[in-house]
Amino acid sequence: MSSTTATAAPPALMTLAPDNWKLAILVGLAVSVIAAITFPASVSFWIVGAMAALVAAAFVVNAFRRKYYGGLLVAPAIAVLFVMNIFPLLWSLGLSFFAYQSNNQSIRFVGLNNYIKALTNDLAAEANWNALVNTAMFVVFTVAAQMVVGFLLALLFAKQFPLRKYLLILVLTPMMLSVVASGVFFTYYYDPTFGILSYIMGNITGEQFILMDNKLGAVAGIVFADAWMWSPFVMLLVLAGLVSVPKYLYEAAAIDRVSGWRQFWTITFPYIRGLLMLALLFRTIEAFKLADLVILLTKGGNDTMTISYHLIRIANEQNKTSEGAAISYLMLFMVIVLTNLYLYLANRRSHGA
Amino acid sequence: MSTIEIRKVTKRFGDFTAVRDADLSVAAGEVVCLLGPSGCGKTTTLRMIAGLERATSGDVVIAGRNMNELPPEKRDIAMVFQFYALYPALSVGQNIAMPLHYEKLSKAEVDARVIKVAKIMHLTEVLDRMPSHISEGEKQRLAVARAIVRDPNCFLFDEPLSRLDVELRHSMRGQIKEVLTGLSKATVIVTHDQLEALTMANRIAIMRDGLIEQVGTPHDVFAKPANVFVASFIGTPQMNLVDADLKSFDGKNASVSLAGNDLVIAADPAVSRLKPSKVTVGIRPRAFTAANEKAADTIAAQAELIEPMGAETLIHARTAAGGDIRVVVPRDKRVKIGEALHLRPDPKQTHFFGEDGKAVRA
Amino acid sequence: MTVMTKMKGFATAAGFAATLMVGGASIASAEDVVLTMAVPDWPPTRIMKKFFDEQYKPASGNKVTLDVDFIPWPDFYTRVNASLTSGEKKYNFIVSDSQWLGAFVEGGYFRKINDLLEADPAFMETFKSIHPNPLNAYSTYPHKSENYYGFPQFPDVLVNFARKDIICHDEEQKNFQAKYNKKLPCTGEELDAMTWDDFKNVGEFFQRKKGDMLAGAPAEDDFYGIAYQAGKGYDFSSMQINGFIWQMGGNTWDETQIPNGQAEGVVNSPEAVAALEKYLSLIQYMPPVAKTGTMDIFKSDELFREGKVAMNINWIGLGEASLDPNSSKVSDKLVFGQMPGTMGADGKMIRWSNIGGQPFVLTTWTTDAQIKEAVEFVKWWLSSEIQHQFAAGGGQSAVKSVYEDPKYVTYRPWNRAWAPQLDWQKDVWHVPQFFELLTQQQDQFDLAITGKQDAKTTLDNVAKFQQNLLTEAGLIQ
Amino acid sequence: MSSSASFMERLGFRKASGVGEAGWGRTLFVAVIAFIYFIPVLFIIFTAIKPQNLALSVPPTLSPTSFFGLIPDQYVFSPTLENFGSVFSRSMTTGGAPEDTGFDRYFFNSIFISSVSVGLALIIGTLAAFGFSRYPLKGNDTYLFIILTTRMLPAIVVIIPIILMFRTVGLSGSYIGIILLYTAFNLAFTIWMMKSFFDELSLDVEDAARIDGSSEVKVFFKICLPQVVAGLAATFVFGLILTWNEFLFALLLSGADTRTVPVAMNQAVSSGGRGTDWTLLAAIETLFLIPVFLVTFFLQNHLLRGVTFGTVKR
Repeated sequence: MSSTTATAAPPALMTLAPDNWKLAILVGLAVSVIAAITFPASVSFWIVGAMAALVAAAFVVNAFRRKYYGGLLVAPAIAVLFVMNIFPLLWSLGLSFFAYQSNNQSIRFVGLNNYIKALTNDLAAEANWNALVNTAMFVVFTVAAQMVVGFLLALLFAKQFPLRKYLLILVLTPMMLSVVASGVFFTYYYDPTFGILSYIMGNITGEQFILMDNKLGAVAGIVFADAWMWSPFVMLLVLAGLVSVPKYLYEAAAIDRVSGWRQFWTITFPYIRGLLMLALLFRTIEAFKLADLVILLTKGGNDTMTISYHLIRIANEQNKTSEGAAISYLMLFMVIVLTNLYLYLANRRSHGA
Repeated sequence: MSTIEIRKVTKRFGDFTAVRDADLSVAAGEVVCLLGPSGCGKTTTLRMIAGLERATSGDVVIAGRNMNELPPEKRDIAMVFQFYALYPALSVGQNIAMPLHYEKLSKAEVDARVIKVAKIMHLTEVLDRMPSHISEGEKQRLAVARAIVRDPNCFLFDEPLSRLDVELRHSMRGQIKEVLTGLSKATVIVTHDQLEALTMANRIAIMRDGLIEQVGTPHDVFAKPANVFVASFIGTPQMNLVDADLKSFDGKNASVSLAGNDLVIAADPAVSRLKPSKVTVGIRPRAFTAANEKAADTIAAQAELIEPMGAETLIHARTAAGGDIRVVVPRDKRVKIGEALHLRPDPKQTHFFGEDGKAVRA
Repeated sequence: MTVMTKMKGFATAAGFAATLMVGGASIASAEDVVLTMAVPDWPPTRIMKKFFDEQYKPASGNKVTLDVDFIPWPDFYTRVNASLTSGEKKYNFIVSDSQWLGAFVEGGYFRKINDLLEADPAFMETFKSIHPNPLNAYSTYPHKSENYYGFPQFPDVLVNFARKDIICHDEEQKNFQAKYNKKLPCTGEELDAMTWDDFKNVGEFFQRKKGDMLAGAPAEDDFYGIAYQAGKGYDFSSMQINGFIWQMGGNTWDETQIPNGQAEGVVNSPEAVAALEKYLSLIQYMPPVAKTGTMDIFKSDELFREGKVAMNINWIGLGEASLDPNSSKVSDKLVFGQMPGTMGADGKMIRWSNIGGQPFVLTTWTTDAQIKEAVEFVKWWLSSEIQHQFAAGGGQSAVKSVYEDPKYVTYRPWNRAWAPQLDWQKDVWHVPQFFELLTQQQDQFDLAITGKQDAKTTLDNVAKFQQNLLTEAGLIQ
Repeated sequence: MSSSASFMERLGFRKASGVGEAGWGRTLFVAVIAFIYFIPVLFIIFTAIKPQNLALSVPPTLSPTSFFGLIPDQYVFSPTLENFGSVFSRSMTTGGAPEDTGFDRYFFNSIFISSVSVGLALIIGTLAAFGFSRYPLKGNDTYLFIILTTRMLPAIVVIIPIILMFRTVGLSGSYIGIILLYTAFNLAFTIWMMKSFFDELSLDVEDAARIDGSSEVKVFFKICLPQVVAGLAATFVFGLILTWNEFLFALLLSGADTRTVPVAMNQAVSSGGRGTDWTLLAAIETLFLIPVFLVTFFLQNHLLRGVTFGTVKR
């Protein structure tokens, strides 16, 4: 883009040249399709791979000859992402249009049936819907809890004070724990016989205390554990915003006798809004995937089944691969809509400001 | 009454003493400039007055009240920051209105005052813009507008003009002075620019290394510098400070050996306090007249470098002892490089400084 | 360089890589045989590997290596399932839960071994020396057919773990007698004779608050009489509930009756409902964690080892930890009995229980050379000598000559209850739909256990789901 | 009055010396809250040094010392380091001799795989971010969003194709495979993060360097990269924390030799034919926490500065 000194005109479509990527795509597509039809998967896999490499090489040579440095710089990342992420994603997207169970090697094209089943089948749809409602609940509660706790923690650390560095690392530690270990230990904390929570509550009230025997308690237990683990993430982002506010603005506000509340909204908040949005975005994406804590703490009992755990059951335990793929693409669609909404709001606000 | 007084104020950061035993009082309606090179402690002094820093010891008294224990918001002051400290998320108008929220005025009243101030500071056109979308001069005016929109105990300015270009700076100096004159508040302006200080201040406090070296009217600090530092700091081109041996003083004329010349020159009677010893003689570049030939009261030197400055010409001249003397002569006085000069200092503008660097004056 | 020459280049590179791959797979020559095995990581499999390394001398003279991938238990299924269904073809041997047989046989992953048995009479003889109940459970698909797939790795049954110091205490004995007009069981034989009603009495009798007298001293913590599995995870309630249902005259969906066996009307028969009600009625006497739906086999074991309950029904496979003083506060106070039964109308005890344990199976991509060595290995594994050593080291054996040997009961305190229990073990479905059946049933049982719906609704829901699913799959007509 | 420091002040409890700074009073307040927040972690660490038979004691034992009688004896346990030894060597069969558990290997694997893959993601991702920032393509934002999308899908959905792909290419169980996968896994975040850093840099300096005849390569390495060091550090820490604890891919794609700690850790969750071995699990987790804790601690300053620099004026 920046270098407009293109050294060579692009080759004509039918010229055999190493930088003719258009031709490479055509040849690659044609050969791949033929190979996929005529050869068994184990052979065609290699042919398709070789074709992909051919197209990639043509792109690189083309970019190099014409000094499209942007393309050259982005190419390795795109290659890795394509092979490790996008290709499997497309694969499972493809599978979602077939009737396919991974432990039963027959495969049959069924179009949108899996999606229709996920949305309308009286048994499947109800389970999906239920898991979805629970997931929405967890997204709202865990993300809200993380934002609030993370924010308050960040406020604590916003000012410079002695030993701040050492206290900060203590608060950051929960997010470094592996989910398995912290989840398993939370089952211990919540255990009615051995756990600390019931021990303390029992000593205070004199009654036996069981946290997880009802939906409210189970949800609270999961939300607490999740918020405890991931609030530090939000804190870190918010804190970064807070420390970036120039000190003289607060001094000016002190001189101008601006109230604390107004100070927050007019000075602090504009500085952390972008980071808050980023935290919100990443935590929402993660909250949609909430499964491991649920598996460890309740196994989905007390009506805490989430869509992601539901998916693990369908795709892993029951091997209903294509059904799982369909559900996960429905879920992906929702996440994309939601994150775009965030991004739209974030951009609108920052342009308005 | 809008006054400021600081008594024996000291500020230490760890081992470093930023301000030592500073005393200063500013009367109502008076503008005092804190002037000094960077790192001299002038901004720290200002921030202690504002309450942004706590004095390690000493008292800060504003409007007759001891303010040591009070945070900035309780001191009722207005301040203009070096980087303006404009609230980036608020429009120009909202910025001006910020200090008014404390007073819980009606919206109409707030608007009226904002518009009034905006008119004074020529900001009416840009009231709805964001600070990032206005010019540097407008930003500066906005910072002042925010300070004068209310009626505080005093005004504090921290290097208010340092970010403006020369031309803007010139016109803003006038504007600020005009505005301040109408307000009759005690005002402290921190600056490193002596022209700014000389033009805007009623009095100037010159600081160095945490100490206030001299406080006085612009005339005083120029005409009667208290010590070598002040003498060298005030005035452009810089005063000539020449090491000399005081040989004798007869109560009227001093006989000195200076830059390879033996010189007899009328001096302040107080010079009698000095024993024959090393002294420093200070002569402003404009205090020389060129004599045609060598005399008892002239210094011989050779023109080495000639810098035309428009109305005047600056000559760097080399004395016999190898020292450098700056001389300003009128434009019409033609001097050639290499020309021998006989410079006669004006005794009234010749200052004697003792070995301790202090001016010797009656 | 033209496109064509470049393509050639790519093709060569790809071919080269492919050669490497193929070469990599066929490195094992006739003399060097590697058997790769996926097993859960726990003592019974560790000991198998140890015996192999220390003692196994292949008759063929080949150098045989057993390459064992020890996978932590909680992730075992996920890992094995992904490996099999992705076509990774990594393992020759896999330890499998008996119920997974259908799913993986239908997928073409588990190798049928009838031909191997027929080709090798010695192998057949060894194979037939296994007790028919475990053999059916671990090896047959369809269930109880003549199609064989697996060999017992660690056979397992539910037994009654009890604390002598509590139940044999004079004071408690006296009070129990006074209250129920029945002797509080104390010895192994007395435990064997228990019915679920007796079990319930124990539960009711030993519910003590912290500070109440317990076996002559004030209890340090709340104490409970009984525990058994009542968890939502995996099969951690079905395995117990099935026993209740079978004992009380109900049935689960019977896959040997395909295609005529129904789910509706069978699964939710009045007998089955009564059995589930009985199961549920005992939960109130158990430690409070049962109310949360997370009292799985590990939690009840933990509670027992920490001395919080008097009796616990659990798998033998979890027994070693109870005997180890490092992990058990009750290691020197133990007595074991058979799982309680139900008194029939004729005064005879009715006993059924769901079998546990795991077989290991051969996979279909195992080469002939590997199969030859694999058969030798299995014969060696099931030989009397190794099975004895295995039992002495903490394993269990389903080989008749081994468990009938008088030495057998001396290996572990629960072995007294082992042989008789083998006679009344049954297994649930082996059909490919196993996991769907199980998860739905576990979800429903969990709702009942945590008090959200009654037994009738629960079994009606289960029956309806099974009827639908199995009809759709063509297993019910 | 003002000039004489009070007793409390001399102790350090002075009032803030300016806006934006706080004294020891704040330290005390934050210390209490940080400690409360840290308790669940502290409990895990204490469990790691508990004798095995006290892991589930009621009442729970809370501290290895009574703090001069401050904590009643019933809550105190005597610390032991035995559990750390069992992480690396313990009896794996009933009554058998202690044997090597392979955890030294697992720790090496975790450190090796995480650091290489996060480092690789940093290299590739930074290049790409620079590309996206300086040579924007048509529909740049769309590409960036698609890249982000790769993080939105639950891993279980893409795992089957990846296993098959790895098997076909011969990567299953190899270091290269899992490292490449983690690299991809970290790329989205790295690109997003680093792009916002590059967007912030002043283009004037780069143009000046170009006018002075610096090549594009030199501009990147000599001008741009030094300015985003804080961002690189922050991205590295975030990537490391996520990769360090990744479980599902590690479970399904690592072989016995390339297994990482989070997978092996589950040995202790249902170990040796019983439920959770609490002290062993705690010991593994405590050891496992140390490297990532240290890295975070030493890069902490960059962490804050890095995040700020990159995203604030997006």
